[in-house]
Amino acid sequence: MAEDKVATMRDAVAELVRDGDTLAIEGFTHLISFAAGHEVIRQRRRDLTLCRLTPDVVYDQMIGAGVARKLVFSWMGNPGVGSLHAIRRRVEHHDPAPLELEEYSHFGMVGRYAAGAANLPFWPLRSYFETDLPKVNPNIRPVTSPFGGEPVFAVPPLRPDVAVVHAQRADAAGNTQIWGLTGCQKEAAFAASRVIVVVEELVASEVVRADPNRTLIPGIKVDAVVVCPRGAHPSYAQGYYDRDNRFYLEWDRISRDPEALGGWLDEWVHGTATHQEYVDKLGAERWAELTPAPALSGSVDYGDYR
Amino acid sequence: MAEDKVATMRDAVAELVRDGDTLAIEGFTHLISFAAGHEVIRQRRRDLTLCRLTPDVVYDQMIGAGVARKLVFSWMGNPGVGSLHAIRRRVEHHDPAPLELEEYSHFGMVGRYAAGAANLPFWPLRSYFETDLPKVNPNIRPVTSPFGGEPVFAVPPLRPDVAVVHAQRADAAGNTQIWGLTGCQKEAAFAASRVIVVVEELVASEVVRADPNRTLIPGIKVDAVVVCPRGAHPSYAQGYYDRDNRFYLEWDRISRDPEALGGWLDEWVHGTATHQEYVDKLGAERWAELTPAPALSGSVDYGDYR
Amino acid sequence: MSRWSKSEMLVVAGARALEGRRVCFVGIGLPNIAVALAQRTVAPDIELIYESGVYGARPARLPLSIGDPCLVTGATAAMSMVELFSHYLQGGLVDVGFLGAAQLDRYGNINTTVIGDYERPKVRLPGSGGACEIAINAREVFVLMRQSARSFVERIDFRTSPGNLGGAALRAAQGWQGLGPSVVVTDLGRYGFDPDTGEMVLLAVHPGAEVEDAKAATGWDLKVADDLQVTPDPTDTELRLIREELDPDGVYVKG
Amino acid sequence: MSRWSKSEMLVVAGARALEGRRVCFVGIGLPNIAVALAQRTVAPDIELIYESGVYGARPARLPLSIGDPCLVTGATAAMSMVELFSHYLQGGLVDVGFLGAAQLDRYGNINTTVIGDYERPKVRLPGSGGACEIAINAREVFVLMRQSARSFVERIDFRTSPGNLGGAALRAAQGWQGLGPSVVVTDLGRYGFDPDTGEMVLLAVHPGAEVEDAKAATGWDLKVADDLQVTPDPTDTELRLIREELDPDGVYVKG
Repeated sequence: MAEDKVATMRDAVAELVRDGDTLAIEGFTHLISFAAGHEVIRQRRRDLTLCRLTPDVVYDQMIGAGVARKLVFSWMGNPGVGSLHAIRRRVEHHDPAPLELEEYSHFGMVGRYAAGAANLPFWPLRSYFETDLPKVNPNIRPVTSPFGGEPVFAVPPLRPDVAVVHAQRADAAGNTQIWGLTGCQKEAAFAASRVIVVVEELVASEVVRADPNRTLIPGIKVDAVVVCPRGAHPSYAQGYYDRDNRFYLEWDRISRDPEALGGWLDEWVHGTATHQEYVDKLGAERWAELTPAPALSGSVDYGDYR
Repeated sequence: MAEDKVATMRDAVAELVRDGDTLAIEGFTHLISFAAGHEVIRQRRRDLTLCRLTPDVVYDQMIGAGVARKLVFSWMGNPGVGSLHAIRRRVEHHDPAPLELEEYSHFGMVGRYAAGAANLPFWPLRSYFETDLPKVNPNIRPVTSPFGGEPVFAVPPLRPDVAVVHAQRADAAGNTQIWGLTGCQKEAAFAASRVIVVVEELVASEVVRADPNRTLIPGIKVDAVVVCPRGAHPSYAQGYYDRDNRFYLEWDRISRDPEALGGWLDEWVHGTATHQEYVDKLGAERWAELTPAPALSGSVDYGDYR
Repeated sequence: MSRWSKSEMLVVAGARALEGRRVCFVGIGLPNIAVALAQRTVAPDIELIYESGVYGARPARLPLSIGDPCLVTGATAAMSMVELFSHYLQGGLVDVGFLGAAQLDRYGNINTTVIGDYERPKVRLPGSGGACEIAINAREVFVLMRQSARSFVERIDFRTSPGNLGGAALRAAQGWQGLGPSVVVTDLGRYGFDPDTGEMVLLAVHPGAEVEDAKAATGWDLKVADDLQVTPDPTDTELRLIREELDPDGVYVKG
Repeated sequence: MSRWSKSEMLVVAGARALEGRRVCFVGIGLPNIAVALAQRTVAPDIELIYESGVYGARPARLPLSIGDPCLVTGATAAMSMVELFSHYLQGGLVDVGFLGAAQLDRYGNINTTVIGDYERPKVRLPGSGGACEIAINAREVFVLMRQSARSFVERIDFRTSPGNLGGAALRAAQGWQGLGPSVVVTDLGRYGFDPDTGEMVLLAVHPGAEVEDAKAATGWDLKVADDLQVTPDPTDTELRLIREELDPDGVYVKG
C-alpha cells in the first residue's frame, strides 16, 4: 500500500514550513496557492526567503504581513492591474523595513529551478547579454562553451526548502496531475527539499494511472497532500473556477494603505480559521460567477496489454 | 486558414530527405517510423548519417540496405532479442564497408537533442566521469561551473537535417499529439531543420485544441504530415497496436545472413510500393493478434471561459 | 464612428504593424489588445505565444492577463515555461516579440526595472519578466508604449532588455538570432530604426499629432524621416472591434 | 517443485536483494524479471522506473522490453527521456540501478561497449544506453550477470560505467551522489564490496555451487568472506511465480 500523505493545511504548514526557510509558492497566474500563503501568515512565520517568478498578490499579502526578509523573483506586479504596494513600500521606503531583492528574468528563474531539479551546478541560457542585470546580481555569470568557446550566461540552481504546488488533483500518495498552464511547478517541486501539494480534488490512484502522461509530480517527491477546494482564489484552477479579477482590482486599493491591508488580513486571514471559512465568506454568488461552462479534453486510449 | 501539409510518404521523403543528410528517425521502442525507413530504402538514399538513441531493427534494415555512412547512437541492439547483425558486420568486419560510429550514453544523446532544440552551444550533465567514452569521442568534454568550479561534462547540440516522428495523431497543419512513451521526439523535432510527422490518424484541428497539454510538436515545426496507419510496425503505437515481438525474433535470423536480409528487403520493401501493401501483406490475422483491448484515459475539463 | 482616443490610435497602429508576421510573443498590457485586433484584421493566421506557456492561443474573450484561462482553452499547445523559453523563444520560432517599456533610449534599449538608483529606487518597476530574453532571441522586437519626455529618454536608468545597444553594428557583432527592435509605436507616432546608426527615426505621426509634439515628448534630438507619413485614420471596423468586442469597458484604451 | 535452473537461482537471488529498496531503475534483460519477482515477493511497494520514460510501472504482463506498452498502461507517470534522466536519475530519486555487464572487474567497473579494441572490436556490444549515468547517479548499483572467467576479468576492455574505479576511496572523492556498486548477483553466488578496498567479495554461494566454482569463473584472485553463506533455496512461491506467471515460455531463465 502506498503511503497516505493527506494532511490539513494547518498541520502541513506547521510541520513543513519553518522560520528562515526558503519557500516557493509557484504557479504562473494559474493555480497559485493563496490558501497556503494565508496559512503561513496565520502561523506567523518569520524571516522567510520567498521565491517566485511573479510575486503577485499572494506575496504582497505575505510580505505585507511581515513573514519575509528576502524576495527572489523575475517580475513583480499585480498582473493586468499595476503595482504591489506592500512590496514597493519596503523596497522604495524601507517601510516598515528593507526587503532584500535577488532579481532575474523569467527564463533565469525557470533555469534556476530546472538546475535544482536536475541537480546541475548551473543552467546555461542565451539571456542577459549587454544588460544591467548581471551587474546587480552576482549570481548571473558568463560561461563559455567547451565547443568553440561561445559565451552564454548561467544561473545557479535554486533549491527551495519548501515548494507549494496547487493542482487540480492528486491521489493520497501525492501523485499529482495538472492541466492548463503548468508554469515551472514541476521544476520547483523536483528542486525542493519538501513539497506540499494542495488539490481541488483527492482522487483514487486509478484516476491518475489511467492517464500517466498527465502526471506532473510523483508522490515520491511529495510530503503532504492538502485537500483544499478553491484554495487558489483569487487565482484560478483551469476547468474549476475563473480568476477573480475583481479581487485583483480591489487589492490595488487595499495594499496602497497599510491600515487597509492590516484590516484585510485581520478579517480574511486571521479572522478565518481555515480556507473553507474564507470560501464561505466570499459567498455562493461570487463562486457562481466564477464557474466556467465545461470544455472537455476528450479521452485517449492507452490500450490494455496483457 | 492554417496550411495543409498532408503528403504521401513517397513525396515527403523525396522532397525532404537528401543524400548525405543527417537523419533522425526517433522513438524509444514506441512509435518508430519503420514506414519512413522503408521509403528511404526504396528511394535508395545514400551517405546518410543516421542518429538514434537505440539503432534497432529499422536502422539495421537501413544500414543493411546501404543508405548510411555513419551512425550516431547510444545503445545498439535488437531490444529483448540480441544483436543487430547487419550493423555488427560493418563494424567488426567492414563488411561490406566500414561504418563510422559516434557514441554517447542515452542521456548524452538526449542532451544533444535538447541542446539543439534549445539553441544552446552545449548541454551539461553528470555523466561520463571516469569512463572511456570521452576518450573515444572528442565531442564529450568537461565543462566547469561558474559557481564554485565544479566539473561536469558537456555534449554539443545535435541538429539533424531531418527528423521523422511517428505519432498517434496530428491535424493537417502538423500539430501533433502523442501519448505513452514520448522518448526524445519533441527535442529531436525542435532540433531538426525539417520535420516529417507520420500519423496513425489525421484529426480535425479541434481534436488537438480540445487538449492542448497533450500537444508534443506544433505545426510550425512540421514540414509534412504523412497519414500512415500501422506505419510503426513492428514497433507499436500505444492504444493502437502492440509491438510485434515475433518479427523482432525473426529479424535475428534474417539479419545474420546477408542474403536473407537482401531477400527480405526485396520482398517487403522494394516489393511493396507503399506501406499499405506491407500492412496488407502481413495479413488481418496478424493485426488482430496485435490489437489491444481499450484502456481509456478519461477526460478532463478545461472550462469554457467567455 | 466617433473620433478616437490616443490609446485607440496606439492600439490600431500596433496591430497594423503585425501584418505578415507569423508568430508573435505577446506581452502584458497594450500588446495584448493590439495582437487581438491584428488577429481580427491584418494577421488572421498569426500564432500567439505567451510566456505563461501557451502557443497558438485562440482566446474566446479578451484575456485580462497573459495567464488567463481563456488563452489555454482551445489553444494549440500548453507547455511548461522551460519548454516555452528554451524550445520556442531561444529555439528561434518567434518572429516578433511585443514589449512595453517604462523608459526607452534612442537605440531602443529598454528599462522596465527601476526609476532612479537600483539599490534605493524612486520607483520600483516590475523588472524583466521574459522581456530580457525576448529582446535577445525574438527575430524582431516591437515596442508599444505611451510617449513622453520621461519615457523617451537620453539615458535609461537601467538596461533591462537590449535594443541596438550603442549602435546598429553592435548587435550584429554579438551573433544573436534576434535582429533587434524594428518598430516602436506610441500614442504620437510610429518609429523605425536607421539601418546604419541603429537610431530611432520617426516614420509617421498619428492623425492629430505633429512632429513638434513628438519632438517635445522625446528626451533627445529626434530624427525624422524625409518622407514622414501620416498614419491613416483608424477604420470603422478597427474602432468597432476595439469598442464592442475587445475592450467594451475601456480598460486598455481609456486614456 | 522441481529442481531449479542456474538462471532461476540468479533471478531469485537478484529479486531478494531488492528487499527494503524503494525506487529501482530497471535495465533490459535479467533485471526485468528479477524486479517483477521482487514486486511480487520481498518488495511489494517498490516503484519501477525505466529509462524509456516510465515511473511507477505496474505491468499486467512480463514486459518483453524496457519500452513495452504494458509498462505505460496503468503507470503512475510517463514522461520524456530528458525529464526522466535529469529529474529522476540525476535529481537523485533512484535508490537502486540494476545493470547487466559483459565484463566486470574486481572493483565493479563495467564494460558493455566492446570486446577487443574499440576501433576494430572483436565483438561490438550494445554500448552504454543509460548505464553510464545510472552507475554515477543511482544511490546503489546492483549488477546481475552470468559469471565466467571471460566476464569476471582482471582488466575490462572498455570502461562504460564506473564501479569503484581503482578502489573504495576514489568514488567518494568524486563527490557523486551514487555510492557505487553494492551487490553483484551471478548464477554462482552473491557478492558485496569491501568498504576499505572497494574490492568485490564473495558473500554467498548458491546451492549446488562451490567456492572453487566461483574462483574458477573469476579472472583474478577472488576474495571470499570469512562468514561465507549459502543462498537459501528458491522457495516454491518464487519458482511458481517465475514458471507460471512471469516467464512461462522460459525466455529469460532457460539457461
